[in-house]
Amino acid sequence: MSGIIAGYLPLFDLYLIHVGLAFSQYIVLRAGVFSLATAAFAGIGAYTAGIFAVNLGLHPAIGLLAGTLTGMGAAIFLSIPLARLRGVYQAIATVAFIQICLSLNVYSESLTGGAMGLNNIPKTVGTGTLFVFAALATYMIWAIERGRLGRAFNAIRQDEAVAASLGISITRHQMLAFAISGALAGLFGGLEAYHAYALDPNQFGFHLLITILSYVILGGRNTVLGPLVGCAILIILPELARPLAENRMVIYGVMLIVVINYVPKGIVDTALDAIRARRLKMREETVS
Amino acid sequence: STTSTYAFVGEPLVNGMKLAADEISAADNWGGHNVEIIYQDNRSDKQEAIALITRMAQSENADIVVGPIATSEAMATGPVAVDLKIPMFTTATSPAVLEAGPYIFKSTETADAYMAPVGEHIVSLKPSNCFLVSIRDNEGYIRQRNVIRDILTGAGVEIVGDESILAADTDFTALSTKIVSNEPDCLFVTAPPEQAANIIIQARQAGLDGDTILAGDSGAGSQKLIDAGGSAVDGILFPASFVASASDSSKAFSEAYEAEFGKAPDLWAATGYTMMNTVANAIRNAGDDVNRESLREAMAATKDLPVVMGQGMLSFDENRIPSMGGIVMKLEDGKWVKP
Amino acid sequence: MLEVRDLKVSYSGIQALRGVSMNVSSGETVALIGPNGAGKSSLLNTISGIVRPESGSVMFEAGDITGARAWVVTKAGVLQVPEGRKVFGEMTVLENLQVGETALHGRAPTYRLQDVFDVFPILQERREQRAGSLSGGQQQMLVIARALMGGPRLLLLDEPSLGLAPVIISQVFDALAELKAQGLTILLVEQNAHLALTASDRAYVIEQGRIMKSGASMDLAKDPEVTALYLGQE
Amino acid sequence: MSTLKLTNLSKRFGGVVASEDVNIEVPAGKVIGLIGPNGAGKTTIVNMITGLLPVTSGTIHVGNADITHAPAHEICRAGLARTFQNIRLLGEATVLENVMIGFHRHETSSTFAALLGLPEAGRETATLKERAFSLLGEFDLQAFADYPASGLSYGHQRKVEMARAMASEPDFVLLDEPIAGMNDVESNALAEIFMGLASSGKGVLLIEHNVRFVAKLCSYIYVLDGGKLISEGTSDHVLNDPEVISAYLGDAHHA
Amino acid sequence: MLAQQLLNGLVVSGVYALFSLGFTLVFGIQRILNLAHGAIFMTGAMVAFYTVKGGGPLWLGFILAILASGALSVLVEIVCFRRLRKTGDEEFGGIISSIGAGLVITTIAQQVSSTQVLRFPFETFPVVIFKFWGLRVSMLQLFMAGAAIILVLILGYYVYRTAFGRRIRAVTDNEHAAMLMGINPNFVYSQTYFLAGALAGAAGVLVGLAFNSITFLMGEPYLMFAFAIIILGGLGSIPGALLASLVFGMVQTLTIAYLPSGLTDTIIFASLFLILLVRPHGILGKEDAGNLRGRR
Ligand SMILES: Nc1ncnc2c1ncn2[C@@H]1O[C@H](COP(=O)(O)OP(=O)(O)OP(=O)(O)O)[C@@H](O)[C@H]1O
Ligand SMILES: Nc1ncnc2c1ncn2[C@@H]1O[C@H](COP(=O)(O)OP(=O)(O)OP(=O)(O)O)[C@@H](O)[C@H]1O
Ligand SMILES: [Mg+2]
Ligand SMILES: [Mg+2]
Repeated sequence: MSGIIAGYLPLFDLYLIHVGLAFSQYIVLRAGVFSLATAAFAGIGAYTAGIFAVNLGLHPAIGLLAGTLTGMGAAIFLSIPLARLRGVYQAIATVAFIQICLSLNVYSESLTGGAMGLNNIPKTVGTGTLFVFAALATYMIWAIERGRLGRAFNAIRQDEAVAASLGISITRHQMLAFAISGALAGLFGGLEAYHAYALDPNQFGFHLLITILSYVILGGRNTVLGPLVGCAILIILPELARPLAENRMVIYGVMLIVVINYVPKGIVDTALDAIRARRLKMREETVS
Repeated sequence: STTSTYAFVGEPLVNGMKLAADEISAADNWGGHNVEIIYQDNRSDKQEAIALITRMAQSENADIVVGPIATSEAMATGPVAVDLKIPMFTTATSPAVLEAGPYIFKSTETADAYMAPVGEHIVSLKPSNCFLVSIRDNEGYIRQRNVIRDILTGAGVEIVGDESILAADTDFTALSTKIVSNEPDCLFVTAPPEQAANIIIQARQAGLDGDTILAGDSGAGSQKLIDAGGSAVDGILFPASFVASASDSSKAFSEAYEAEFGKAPDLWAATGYTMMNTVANAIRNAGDDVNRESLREAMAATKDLPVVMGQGMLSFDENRIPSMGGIVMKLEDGKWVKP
Repeated sequence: MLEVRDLKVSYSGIQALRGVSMNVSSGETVALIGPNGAGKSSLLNTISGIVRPESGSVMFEAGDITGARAWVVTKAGVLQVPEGRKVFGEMTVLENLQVGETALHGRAPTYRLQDVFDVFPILQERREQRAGSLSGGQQQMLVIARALMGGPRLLLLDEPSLGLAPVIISQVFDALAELKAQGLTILLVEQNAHLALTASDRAYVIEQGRIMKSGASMDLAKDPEVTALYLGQE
Repeated sequence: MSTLKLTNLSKRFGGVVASEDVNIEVPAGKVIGLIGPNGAGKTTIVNMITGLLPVTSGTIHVGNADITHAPAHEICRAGLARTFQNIRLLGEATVLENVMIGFHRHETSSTFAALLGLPEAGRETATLKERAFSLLGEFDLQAFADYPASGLSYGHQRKVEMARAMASEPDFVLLDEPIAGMNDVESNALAEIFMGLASSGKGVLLIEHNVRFVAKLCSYIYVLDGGKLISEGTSDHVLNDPEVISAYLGDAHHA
Repeated sequence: MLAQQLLNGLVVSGVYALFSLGFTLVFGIQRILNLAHGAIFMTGAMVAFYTVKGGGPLWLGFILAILASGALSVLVEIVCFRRLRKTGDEEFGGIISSIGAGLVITTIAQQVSSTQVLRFPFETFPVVIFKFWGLRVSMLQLFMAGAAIILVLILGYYVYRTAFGRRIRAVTDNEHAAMLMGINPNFVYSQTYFLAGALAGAAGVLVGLAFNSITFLMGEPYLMFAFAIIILGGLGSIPGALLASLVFGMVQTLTIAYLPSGLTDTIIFASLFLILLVRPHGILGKEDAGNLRGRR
């Protein structure tokens, strides 16, 4: 029994790491930036942390801090040009950014290990550490959501002109969202590095981008619960489908289509909407 | 990995293993043990490979893991396997994977061993220069390129081009023009067979000289290269680890494989077949109590095991590096011959 | 010509129409007045097929158009000018008008390009301008003109005076009067009750999804309740 | 008290001259009217004042502060609020949340507190909720507080937009056709609110096509045509100006 | 060598243009990045391949490929996007939904092709090489360039000069208003997607013929580039996409020719990034009327 749990522990670890990355994606979307750069920031954080440990032999805490800071730095740097762009243009620019990071990574073999990846990273992060960081990230997102920043992000996402006319600085808030996103991605990338023994450049490419985006879309992009739930479903579901091996990708694809079409706001947001509508209806009935 | 990037290896590999397993079971040749084989797909993904190995070791109580395929995957899973004390038998080419610890075994000879004869053969043909093309997002190909490059430069052959491509590339018109404009005496391509064929076809269409020396890697010894390249790839030199017509046992294997899966076996099918046989041999030799430790020892002790690859015998040396013996082959009129 | 019977509409549970019955005869101009949120637009949208009713029926001439898709409804010549100036912003004024012809579905046009330009000369002046960069009022003129291009037999107008300068309003209503004179049937939703009652033959007063009053416009204009609620003190 | 002052304000879109040498003053405590035919350039002027369109030439001052080239959010902080001619509510948010966001400029909790979820931030959210709710009361909208804003009828959406603009407690309010789509009774209720704003010392710039409404409310009226001011003065003066009648009112109205 | 490389670049550009025009069309009409477009392109190549393999002539394969890709594209629209339109969340939803469709189509293709790299039998398209001024052009290259030009001209005429094109653009602009003008948006969408899919299918066959490798993943690199091409060319702008295809084909060919090949991607995407900085709306994209617009 404990064997079975232990066997699925890597899956739980994966969940904790991906929750962090999902929040990184969530926060920029929430602030109205269609950035997909989380995968790149995670790669930057992971490789920084990895290199700190492997090449410099530094303490993991320092590596994690460095990963967080470089992730954040890269995000702030990227936010400057991105502020000039809108919507899908931002999406494509960030995808280009990911491509650039990827090919530079493969190219600078002496530092990053190139196509071979960065190996022999000491494993210093376990489930406990991951859990603590994932919990902290969840709390921070929840706090943001309830306060001033959450309201400002909401306004910017829905209508920039309105937000600006109400005194909300769009550049400042979007840069802030970016910094948070980059820091979260860098941190969880670093955790990944110290948890996985090895890094591979392609790990932080298009596939990760899609995976993370799917978490947020599936779960919902307006409440903190969304990424938590979306991530859980998308990590558990392929496991359940494993016996169907060959058809796993078909099932995954069909699920994406069905969910986005029938539960477009994501599972959590839709559920919350339904609850709210019911409350309104009940109130209306008691009035009339 | 039966899906995604390394599917081209994974699929025939698993087929080869299944064929071997069926044959062994039919002959009741597991040394009296009841062997259960679980196939899992890591989708050419490192993290997935780690998760799977952990799960196999901890909840499925496996005694040996066959796989993963790529060096990059094996580099990642190696330390995990060593931590869990479970033998891991991978197809990774780089000897670096063995450094993780005594539980790691690899099925392929190192590039230095099997590519060297090809390099030396090229040198013996006395080209004055050579153009190299390799895949840059896979360590194995880079290593093969390095071996050839070092041998050629060592022998004073000028390298007029050293280009890299991605495993997903298909359009080589620009590359071809570049190759042709360098007028090389020799063109070495290390890439999966279809891609290698493609590069050569496109280079020919761009005007590559008919008597340019062509050379490739072990993949060039597969039927796929002939199917894909037709007459364009005629004359290519390659290292052979598996030639269907090499011996009676390899002929028998080829026929059985073709009967089962409807196509001729390639290098990887033969590798899978060989790996399963090696594991079965180790199980037979592990004694009554088959466990991870006894299996590891039995694996390491493998000597002169008859196989369908190379010169027909597989042994591990004290560093667990396998040797089967490779030879240079040449493709002539759609047939593999000794040059 | 148009016969609406016991129409009920709700949006995810919120009732907008609670059983509306009304009719419009051929050649008539009928006005619909009522406060914000009364359901005027909902009624128009249900007739034109944008919104599907919960129950009830909509008959146009002999045909049942209850719940028919909007583009099917236009085939019969029922054309709606929607609330809020929905021009095709990325297209030129001329292209907007040309798109309007789609609604003809092979029927003979009643208004040609030049006729429309005669009513709204500013559109001719701006025929190559991107419709999205027109001023609000110009856009309102464009959507009315666009509907005319579709050869309407019954024209549904949702607040055509919204955001228009007085001089343009009188132009629009002059044009409407002329259309009426030519025999076009019009169902008009209008907040400006004074204007609505002057321009129409009959009117319905709608409140909270129900018809509260109906009658000849002249009579309603004198009705003390209506004057108090909709015509202000003046 | 300060004054919102536009001096020689001009705006060109390529060849179209949307506004040319416009001079307008909105003193505190007054309701000033801005009328003119469709396309005269009224909305363009509001967009320039609030920083949504760059100014081609001329200046905009609030008191002594030059806000001609200030970014939109700083203009709000200088005390200007507006409504939009084509209603722009935050469609995904509830009515209450739409109003709450209006308070943004007066929010005091630090970014740090917001990031860490300190009690300070929570208290602020709670107060804002209360204030937004009571503001909705002034517009008779409390019953709709929890409805999604996009589901409201046109007229109600207009009022929510006004409540949102009021929430920023501006010194000057720019209203772009606030009573479009309302009947006389409803607009009279709003007239009360506008008068109240003026008497509490705010300056109001009112754009409206309902001339009776403008005449009743405004102490001073500017008339724009083709981007230029063609007339200004009290309502009696302006509405009898022959140029205004021919460009804007039409003969019918004059009678 | 430069002249030969420019010629190579031109042919590559033609393929990019065919691929990205359909993509642009869909993007223009719905603001949807149809990430299944690569899979539809691949389907075209596969259908032609299996037709030829089954003994059919190439022209039949070509026609079947165009029809099948068009039909598949329509199917994707109906299954993946039709509902999304109603919720008004195509920008995000469309990306996710089409990723799903792409996964399904490629996995099926993978199973049909047993993960093999397929190729047309030799001489399916006669290998004839013309030489002039020291340049080499194959008949296939000429055919590709010709097909690209003709299809592009037809498309341009269709969208900008016909009533149907106006209807597409009206639906793009405001679906509700378009319905009230008697336009059946579903029909318009289906036609547009058919066109887009058919173009992609044609591109798929050409690429399959030219580069000799048909795999279930063959659409991915093209998708990446098309992604960049339409952005560079400006939102849904057909001339923009053409120009951007040309730029991309050339840049790609020339970087391979003259720079260390490991850096090709970096250079292409970095230059894309720079261009976006200088012209945030792409090379031919229009500036928005106001600098601040409402969006989700
Ligand atoms: N899309 C929608 N979703 C939810 N509720 C809606 C929707 N459209 C209208 N409603 C509701 O239906 C009721 C009637 O709205 P409708 O727009 O028909 O009123 P109206 O008479 O046209 O008002 P106005 O004069 O303000 O335009 C209102 O209570 C409104 O909130
Ligand atoms: N982005 C733009 N590009 C080109 N012309 C524009 C643009 N925005 C506005 N215009 C033009 O500028 C003029 C003034 O427009 P504006 O919207 O300010 O008018 P308005 O006075 O508000 O009219 P209305 O009362 O109808 O709302 C119009 O002729 C309009 O077509
Ligand atoms: Mg209405
Ligand atoms: Mg205006």
